[in-house]
Formats: sequence, C-alpha cells, structure tokens
Amino acid sequence: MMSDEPPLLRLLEAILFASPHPLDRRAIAARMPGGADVAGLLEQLRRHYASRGVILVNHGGLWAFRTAPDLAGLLKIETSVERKLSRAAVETLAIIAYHQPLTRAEIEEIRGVALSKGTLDILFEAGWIRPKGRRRTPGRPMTWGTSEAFLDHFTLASLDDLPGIEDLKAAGLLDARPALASYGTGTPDADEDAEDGQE
Amino acid sequence: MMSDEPPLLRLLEAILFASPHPLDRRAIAARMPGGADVAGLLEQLRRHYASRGVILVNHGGLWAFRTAPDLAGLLKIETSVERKLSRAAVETLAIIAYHQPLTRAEIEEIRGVALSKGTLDILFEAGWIRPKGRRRTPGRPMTWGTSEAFLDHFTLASLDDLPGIEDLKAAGLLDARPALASYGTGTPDADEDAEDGQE
Amino acid sequence: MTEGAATDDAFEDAAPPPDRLTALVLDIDGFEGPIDVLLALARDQKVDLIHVSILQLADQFLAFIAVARRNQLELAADYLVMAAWLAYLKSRLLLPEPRNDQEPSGAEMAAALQFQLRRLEAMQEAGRQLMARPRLGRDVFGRGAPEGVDVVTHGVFDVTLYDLLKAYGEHRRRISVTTLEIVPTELYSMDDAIRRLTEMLGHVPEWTILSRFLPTGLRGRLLRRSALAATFLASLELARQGRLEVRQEGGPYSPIYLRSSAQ
Repeated sequence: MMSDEPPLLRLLEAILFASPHPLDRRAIAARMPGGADVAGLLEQLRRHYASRGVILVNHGGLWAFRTAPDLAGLLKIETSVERKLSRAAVETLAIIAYHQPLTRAEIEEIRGVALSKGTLDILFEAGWIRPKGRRRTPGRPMTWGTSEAFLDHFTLASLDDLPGIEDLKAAGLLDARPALASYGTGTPDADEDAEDGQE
Repeated sequence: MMSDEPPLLRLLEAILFASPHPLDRRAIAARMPGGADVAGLLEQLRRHYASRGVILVNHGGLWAFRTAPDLAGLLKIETSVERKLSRAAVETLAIIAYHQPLTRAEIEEIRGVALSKGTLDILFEAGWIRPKGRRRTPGRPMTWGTSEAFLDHFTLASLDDLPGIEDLKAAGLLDARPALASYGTGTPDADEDAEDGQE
Repeated sequence: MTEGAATDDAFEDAAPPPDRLTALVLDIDGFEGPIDVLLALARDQKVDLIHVSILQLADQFLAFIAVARRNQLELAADYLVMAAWLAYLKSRLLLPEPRNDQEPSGAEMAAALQFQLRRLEAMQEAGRQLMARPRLGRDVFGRGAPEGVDVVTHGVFDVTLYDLLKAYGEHRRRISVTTLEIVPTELYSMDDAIRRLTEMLGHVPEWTILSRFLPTGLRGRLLRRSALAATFLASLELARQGRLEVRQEGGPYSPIYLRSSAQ
C-alpha cells in the first residue's frame, strides 16, 4: 500500500505541514532537490486538498495548509480571546487596505477626523500594516500599507480579492482626489505631523 | 469538484490538523456531532494518509498528524527554529539601524549600559549587522551597520524606509502605554508631573 | 451639477424629526467626528448617497448643532468648523454664482462633500466586510503543532519590524526620561544649604562673609551659582527663625556677612 504518490509531492506536503508559517516558492524550492517543478507540484497538491477538511491556500504568494473555511462553525478550537477592534481601527485598516500606500494625513482626510495615537500602533502590532516607504513630497511623509500577514489573516489570495474592490474602483471611490479639506473645512487638527500639509 | 468526502471525515481532519496536541478518542468525540463513529473515521483517515508525506499516527491512544518518518532526513526538522532575540539585542539592532555607522562604545553610550559580550556576535551571526570600516580616531575602532539581509528580513526597500522619530511618535510607539492611550484612558502628562514634583 | 433648488422641493417634508436629532446629539460619543454625523444624517434621507440632497443635509447638520447647543453640550471645534462651512456652502448653493469667481462653485463644494461621504461610507462597509471574512485563528486554523522546518529565507530569529521599532521607541522614551531626571540633581538644593548652615552656625560668633559658607569642591558654574543662591536663601530663612543675623553694608552687590545670633 505504500507510496503511489510521487516522492516530490510527498516531500512538498511534509514541508508545508511542518512549517510554522506560510512559505513562498523560493523557501520551498530551497528545501527541494534542484530542478523540481515547485509551481506544478504546488498546483497538484492544492487540487488534491481542495475538497478536504484541510486545504492548501496561497495568500499573497505564501503557501500554507489551513482548515477549510466552511468548517468554521463546526470547529471548536480553544482560541485566545480576541481583542475587539475599535470602529476607528477597523475603518483605518480598511482605508489602508483599499488606498495603500497612503500617509497618516491622507487617512485622516478620508475619515475627516484626527487619528488617535494608538490606532496605527494596534494595527502595526497585530502585524497587519507596515511602513511602505516615503512619499516623494515635501516633508517626505511615511506611507502605510498592508502586510502579507494581513492577507493570511483575512484569508485573501491577494489585494485584488478585497471585498468589492472592483466596484469601488469603477465608482472612482479609490481615486486620490482632494476632498473637503481643499475646499476650506481645514484638515483635522492633526497634532504633530503638520509635515504633510501639502495642500 | 467539491466534497466527495463525507463531511464528518473533513471535520475530523480539520480537528486533528488544528489541535496543538495529540487527541484521544474521547476528546475527538467531544468535538464531533453526537453519534459519530469516531473509531471508524479515524481508521478511514489513517488509511487515506498512509502513503502520503504526512501520516496520521496513534501513539498510546493519542492521535496526531506527523510528517512521514522516511522524509525526516530531507526535512532536517529542527526542534526550535524560532528563537526569541533578547530585548537588549533588539534594542541594539534598532540603535545600529538608526545611527549607523557607529562603534561599540557609541552603542553603549547611546544605550547608557555596557553591551554584554555576545550581543553583537548574535546580531552578526544572524547576518543582520556587518562591519562598516574603522573610525579615524585613536584606536581606530570598528564601526557597525546593517546588512542587506537586515533589509530583507524586515522587508525594507532601503534604510530610508525606516520610520522617522515623528512617524514613531505619530504611530504611538513613543508612548508609555500606546494601547491604552488609544482608548482615551492614558494620561501621559500625569507621569511627567510626578517626576518633576520629587525635588 | 448636483444640486438645484428644484430637487430640494422633493425633500421639503423629509426634515428629520426633532427627537431623531436629540438622539444623535445624545449619542455624540459614538461618532467619529462631524463627517460621521453627516453620514448618519445622509442615511436618514434613505436614498443612495449619489442622490442625497446636500442642501437638506446642511440644514439637518445645522439643526443638529442647534440641538446640541440647546442641550448645552460642548462640541469639539471641528463640528463648529463644519457647521460654518455648511452654512457657507448653503449660501453658495442658494445665491446665484458670481461670474469670474476664483472660489470653487457651490456645486463643486457640494460634489466634494458628496464624494467624501460616499468614500467614507464605502470604507466603513469595506471594514465590515473585511471583519466578516473567515479569519485565521477564529474561523480557519493553521497547523496546531508544526514540527518546524529550518526556513532558509526567514532567518533564525523571530523578530518583526514592529518589535524593532517598538524597541527603538522604548529606548527613545527612556533616554528622554533620563534627561529629565539628571537636570535637577545638578542643582544645590536649599535643604542642603540649610542643613550645612545649621551645622556651621555654632562656630561663627564673628561676622563672616557669605562666600565662606559655600560648600567646597563643587564642579560646574551652574552648580556653584545654585549653591550661592541656595545658601543666601537659607541664611534668610535661618535669620527669620532668629538663629543667625545677616548684614550688608554699601548697598546692592556689596558683600553679605553672617554670624550666629547672640543669645
């Protein structure tokens, strides 16, 4: 009854099962004999698991086994109590996800209110957002974007998978467009970072 | 292509996969709908995985998925992969990143405490710091800076992408209790007052 | 392009009932600023935001502010800024547009407000949908007991960028606190001066110049000057208690002499 499976597929399966975190193709290839068709094997493995209770997912180029989402209600796994995110944090996360990369001042402009100090910190600590380089504008403000862990956590294959993103794009709601601030309501009193007063 | 697998088998598979420790039959039954033939399902699942890279093992009545023993050599499984870096080392790395190039003595001056012997060695072995030439001062001390691998690990495009002090402040990382502050309970002023008052 | 007096007639009867405004005012802490309140008011119009009446919205917001005032509720400044802006927008929408005006037209301002509201509504909805997705650690799970494989590209240490920046932040905070603590100890305190003077008092029956009472071996100009000031103040305090006498002849800046009280 042994091993009708090709050896490389078994090895790939074992590597992904054993890894404590998702792996990209390069990390997988480094564990496999040279010349292995990693992409092909991954696809083969993904298909094998597609209908099972554990599935192989690809989130932003990182591969990992996960329990099937449709079992969510049935699985009673003892989890650490999850801290509920504040409304401000949820909104801020959505804004960063859909508009990235963007600066703190731009987040505040979209929300029409100053960000309280801990909001970005909570999202950063959760590992969902990260700095994405500086804007080439005066003051060179820092921009923020989402991380790979964000895709993994919210079970998104890529940013294109964000709920409703196509519709939002088509409706022009993701356009960088000066909103109220440029018509004289003034920016929210963003305390210290007056640096990006680019209006 | 979905679910030719019986639902209970899928659930069992997910339970065993997600469990942080091996489970006995009673613990499994407690997580399944009443009346499920746990013994039969376990045997069915064991057979399915028998020839794969991951197998279902039963050790003393406790069930768990394990990578197939014949692959162990190829996997080079290590007992503890993710070591925690000491606080002193993380801080030292941060100081090198922000102030480079700088000498060991300068690191100690900035931190206000002597560096313990291994700290720089650990960072060097991790590949995150590297010598950056000698200072043209008496004794010609060696200076340190961060490496390409450092940028890689922290997925920074360049050193310029490290947030500035203002960014850290804005993100709440310079606050005593950033998480609390965001809920409006933090009163950072109070601490400072207390310190001034003691003379 | 968005607004005209004609379209507003349709909403004439749709003014929000006063208790709705009162409810909003009482719930003010549940809102994330004036735009959020505007969004709630706009939803009350029960039309797609594209068709919302900006003019009516402005009226509703101004009515909301009035209710807040009547309830003696202190509103943050940005609510008042928004109210002023909406009042201005209203006048721009109602009055004929002046020719060759550099200012944005009322219609442009209304369009900007409408865009802002639609974008915020879209983001709030996106946030809800995001949170409703199957989530790792809640709905889907990774391997509970990974055996661990040496992962080549990820290094050995489990340190995130957050950890790194947090460490630096804590370091900065600590050194800023240290600076605060060092400065005061550089000064010679009045308590020290009183203690020192009291100890010396019994031994100075004759007039002795103040500088002789200063502690020796003080380093730094600031410290010496603070010692002089503290000792002088201490001498006044002890003179008030009747324990020593102070004498200065020749007006300001001339030498000051001390001696023990004759008792």
